[in-house]
Amino acid sequence: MTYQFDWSVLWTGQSGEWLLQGILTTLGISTLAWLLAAALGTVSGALRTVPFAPLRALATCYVEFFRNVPLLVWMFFWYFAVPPLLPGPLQDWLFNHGAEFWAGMFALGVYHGARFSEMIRSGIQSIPKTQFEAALSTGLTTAQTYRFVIIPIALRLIIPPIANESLNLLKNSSVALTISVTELTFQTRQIETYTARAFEALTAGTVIYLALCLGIATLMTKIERRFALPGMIGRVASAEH
Amino acid sequence: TTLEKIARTGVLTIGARTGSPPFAFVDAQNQWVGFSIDLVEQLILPTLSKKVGKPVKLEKKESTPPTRIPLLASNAVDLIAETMTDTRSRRDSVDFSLTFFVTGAQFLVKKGSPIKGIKSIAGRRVAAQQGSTNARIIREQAPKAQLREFPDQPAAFQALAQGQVDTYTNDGIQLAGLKAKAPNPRGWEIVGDFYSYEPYGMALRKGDADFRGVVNNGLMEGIDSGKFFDIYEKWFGPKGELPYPMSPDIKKFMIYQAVPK
Amino acid sequence: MIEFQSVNKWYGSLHVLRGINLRIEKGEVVVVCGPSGSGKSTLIRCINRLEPIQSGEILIDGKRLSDPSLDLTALRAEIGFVFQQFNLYPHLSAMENIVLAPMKARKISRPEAEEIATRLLERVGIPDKAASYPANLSGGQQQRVAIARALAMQPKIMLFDEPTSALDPEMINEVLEVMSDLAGEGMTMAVVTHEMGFARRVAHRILFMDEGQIIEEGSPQTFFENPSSPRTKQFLSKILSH
Amino acid sequence: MIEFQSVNKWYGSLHVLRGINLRIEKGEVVVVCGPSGSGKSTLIRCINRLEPIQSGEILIDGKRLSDPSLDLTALRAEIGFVFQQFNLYPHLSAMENIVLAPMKARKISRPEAEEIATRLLERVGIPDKAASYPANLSGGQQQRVAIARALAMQPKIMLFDEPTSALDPEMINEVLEVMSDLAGEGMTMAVVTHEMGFARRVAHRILFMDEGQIIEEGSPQTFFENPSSPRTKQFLSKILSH
Amino acid sequence: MDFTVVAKNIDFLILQGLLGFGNFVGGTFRLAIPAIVLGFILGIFIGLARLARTPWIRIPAMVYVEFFRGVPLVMVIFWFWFIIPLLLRVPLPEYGVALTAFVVFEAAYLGEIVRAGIQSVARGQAEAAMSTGLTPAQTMGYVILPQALRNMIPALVTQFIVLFKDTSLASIIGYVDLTKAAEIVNNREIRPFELYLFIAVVYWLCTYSMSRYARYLERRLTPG
Ligand SMILES: Nc1ncnc2c1ncn2[C@@H]1O[C@H](COP(=O)(O)OP(=O)(O)OP(=O)(O)O)[C@@H](O)[C@H]1O
Ligand SMILES: Nc1ncnc2c1ncn2[C@@H]1O[C@H](COP(=O)(O)OP(=O)(O)OP(=O)(O)O)[C@@H](O)[C@H]1O
Ligand SMILES: [Mg+2]
Ligand SMILES: [Mg+2]
Repeated sequence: MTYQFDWSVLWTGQSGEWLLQGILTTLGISTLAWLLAAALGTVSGALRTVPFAPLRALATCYVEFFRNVPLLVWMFFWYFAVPPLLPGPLQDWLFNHGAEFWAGMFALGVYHGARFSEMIRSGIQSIPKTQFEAALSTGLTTAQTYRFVIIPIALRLIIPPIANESLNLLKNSSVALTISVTELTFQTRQIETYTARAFEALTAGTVIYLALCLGIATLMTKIERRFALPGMIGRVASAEH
Repeated sequence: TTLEKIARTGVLTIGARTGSPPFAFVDAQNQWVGFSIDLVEQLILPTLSKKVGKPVKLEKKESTPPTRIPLLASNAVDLIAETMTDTRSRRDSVDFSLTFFVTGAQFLVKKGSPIKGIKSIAGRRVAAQQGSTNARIIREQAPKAQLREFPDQPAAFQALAQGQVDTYTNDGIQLAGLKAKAPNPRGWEIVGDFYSYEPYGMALRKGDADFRGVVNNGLMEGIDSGKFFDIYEKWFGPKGELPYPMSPDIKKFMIYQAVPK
Repeated sequence: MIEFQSVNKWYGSLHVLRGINLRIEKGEVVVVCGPSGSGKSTLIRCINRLEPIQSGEILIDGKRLSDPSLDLTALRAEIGFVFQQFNLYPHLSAMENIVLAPMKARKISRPEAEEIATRLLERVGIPDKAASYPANLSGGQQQRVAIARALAMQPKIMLFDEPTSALDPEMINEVLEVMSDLAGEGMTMAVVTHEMGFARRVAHRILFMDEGQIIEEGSPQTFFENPSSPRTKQFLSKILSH
Repeated sequence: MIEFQSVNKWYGSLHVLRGINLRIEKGEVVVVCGPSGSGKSTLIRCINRLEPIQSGEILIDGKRLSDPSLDLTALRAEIGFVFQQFNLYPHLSAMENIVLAPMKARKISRPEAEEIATRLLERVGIPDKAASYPANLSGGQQQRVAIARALAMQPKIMLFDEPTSALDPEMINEVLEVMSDLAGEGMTMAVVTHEMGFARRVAHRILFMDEGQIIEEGSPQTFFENPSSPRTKQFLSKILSH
Repeated sequence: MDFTVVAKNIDFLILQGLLGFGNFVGGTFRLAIPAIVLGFILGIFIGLARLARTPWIRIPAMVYVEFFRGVPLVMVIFWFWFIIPLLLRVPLPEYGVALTAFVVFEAAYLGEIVRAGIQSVARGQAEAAMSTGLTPAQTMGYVILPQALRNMIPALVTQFIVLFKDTSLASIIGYVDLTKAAEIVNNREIRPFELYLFIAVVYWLCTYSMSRYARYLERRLTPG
């Protein structure tokens, strides 16, 4: 027998609604997780370059610990292991307000924060040390130097690798289905359950992910152009190292 | 056709799960065994060998709810022998053998829970298995329940044990399996009437009547000879993996399925 | 003004400054030269404590750099530093490069800071480049912005570490001229350079360093015409011959 | 030997070489100077076709570079090129840097290639550095290895692009000496440099470029003492004054 | 917490899950190592193709990279597992499918790493090599790639670590890697905490020692 494709399953019944809801959940969890990851990554990435050893060690621990264990494991950790540690009322509130969503968001954000951190660190370290000294010697404090000079330059240098990693974050949000977050992959499976049409559902999933990723990649390229350091466009490729 | 392929290769490939005891699971010796595997091995294989005129070997691949239909469609497996409910919408894509097991959905709760059945779950957090028919029915019949879907049993059970959800719904037999395995079986209760009818059948490629005939004949001969019930006893009897005696009604149903020669 | 008292510095086991004693008076222009690796950069980098020292003492206007209660940031604001590699902030325009420190460290308002910056850009001869980004400036122009940036904090002392050695030959003079003007206005300056023409014309004193020590010190005249150490002679012969 | 016939080259809309006509004879040493961005590097990079040209013709020993049947790799083997930034292979020792091309391009056996390399290292004055990696050599030593590497292919022509401008002042002479020796032995050389002492002593002819054109050309004597174009005069005054 | 469940099943988890010896097709290492090696080889070609001057080499390589970086790996595995047999009308072995999917998918990422690595080598290096008479291929082989490789090590290792963890996604087609092995045991024993904690530690030990080794390698390969 050959498989008879029936694409109508993607728009008949509730499929369309499910897919839309899946896209929204995927975008929602990814956006929040991205913000968390960016904040954690920037802070810990910057801390990993400061001269004060205990702070550096703290940031290093964070990175090494979180990025070396599979995301799936972190999902379980934030969903199953963390809530029992919270005070009772908060626990109840969480369980009634999408604990799985927040756990998934934390898992993604903290995990990718560790990976962002690495990129930000190498971005900062690719800035010549004398740049830092130049800022200090005009009378800026260390904090101001980071705030106005080092981090703005580093951020521009690392936009391309960060863009890449952001796409990974988006794609990795699908792992959240293991803790019952109803994101896009979850919804394609849902369609499959209801219609027994696996190929159609998966094709829809693939195409939507591809479209989301390409859309974001295009956006990122625009941002990259906009924020590229004048005269340094060609150099950024090496910022990963 | 499937029969030609089996005749050519001498191999029957089935899709089974690794984690739904006692239907198909990996035991403590790391062997892949179970009720549905035994059915294929002891009932269907001999009939099949006779039919193609040479001994047929059994090969197993893992199938899960999202992969089982594609596995069939792509010829990777010839027969799905797992806890797959025979439904009308699935019959659009695949064909089913005779029903080899019957159960219905119930609820697993902590002892003393106010949940007594599908009528009392409004506003409650209910865990179900992703891709299962149960999740679908809950959605339709109890739209007020907060449904959470997990990809595998242990995750759902964990959520229940930790209080993330108030109850876990699945086919009664699966809940019984889970309860028996739980660290503290007495702390759990299976409640409610069957709110769904879940006949398990073996799935095969659509439109392959000859092969389906062989599979069904195998099962019917097993029922006729009583071997089917022996195998059931082995897994679900008092000394089996999961004690779950067959009710007289179901036994009658099985016998009636075996049409006369 | 600046005083080194038996200063020693090591990088690991490498002894880069060996018992340096030195006084630079207010308004004095001192040129430091010497072979590569002799410790010239290290010497002037110690002045605003970009490098810590292991023994001895450095005093700026009588304040000890080792004093734990010293406000290092405020001190650095008083000392301008110009690097060989310019080190302009690549993401900011020339104007923004200059106003950043006055605004953030001195809390001067933007219009005021921009007024100062405009004046400084004029002074270094590139009033029209305020809006340009570093990547679009020639090396000489970049270095002049860097000087303006340092001057914007109205420092009492200016330090230069080989400010012209990354420049194209034609552009060297532009920068040297700005530096000569500064010296003419009475700025206290310490300059690491091999531009002997500049040293001869502008310096009050020339130091020659080798292996972490100041082995020759004197007015330009005696330095060029009558160096006492054979090492200095050898060095001068090499760099003046081509 | 080398001949440019109305060569034009653009980078996008930037016209970097404008109708260059030039002949360099066998054994001739030509020095090219001029302001930054005037096209000096581009000019000599075209000779071994590191840069393509858009119109005109370049001939090496009568062979046209535009000829599609030309074996470019073989041609390049005959032309040694020494870069401002040395460009030694950082992952190979000095010896391996030198023997790589003879072994791979000329298929010379390793012992033979090493013998040649040893001789060349002696000739550039660093026979003891064979086993060192570039990172452990001073700039002057690196540049001498780079020259030895180019010479190992026994080129007929040597091209130098500002070979000393990335060097410390003391090390410049080491490299200039090696180059003078080469010139003395009759090597055909085109050298971009601002070392006017070297130009005066070694060059047969000096070219002055500005904005993609050769605007002055002559023997060192007439060039320095009697330049005809005002642009040349201005340039010379700037680079000779410091 | 009761770690006897780990002790009881440690042979299955390690031998079957991590190394791939046992009744099931599986093994994290058995998939990850060939996948990175083959993926890297393919990645070199893709990276080079992306740098090619001819558009009809460069553009397909670009499309390839953009496509596979835009699709979740699970989807790729799924497609290889179901669609290819459907088209070729022959069932493929799990291991072959999983390996092919990983190689094809990873090659897109590794190709980008190779490209960045090559671009990180100063242009002057290529010019220096060509001007001593090396052919473009020799230049690439003896001068550019050895240097690029060193520059790539950190990114490569990061990618290898990702791949190493991603092998768990092959469980969708029944490939029994470490995560799947833990899942199988968990299905039987229902002790998720102990089991997942244990595999987290195993993963951590493997990946952390990899990144340590990479740092050592990087230092050793830095001449001087
Ligand atoms: N951060 C550092 N760590 C270790 N050694 C260093 C460091 N900075 C400089 N050195 C070493 O200290 C010595 C003096 O360096 P310094 O930069 O002061 O020399 P310099 O006279 O300025 O030389 P140049 O003319 O090359 O700039 C050199 O041997 C140098 O290698
Ligand atoms: N790859 C390139 N793409 C675009 N423009 C270039 C490129 N290389 C050089 N140019 C431009 O071509 C012009 C001539 O460059 P060239 O490097 O030949 O100058 P030069 O005389 O060697 O200058 P310098 O003394 O600074 O080395 C300059 O304006 C330069 O900016
Ligand atoms: Mg220095
Ligand atoms: Mg040049």
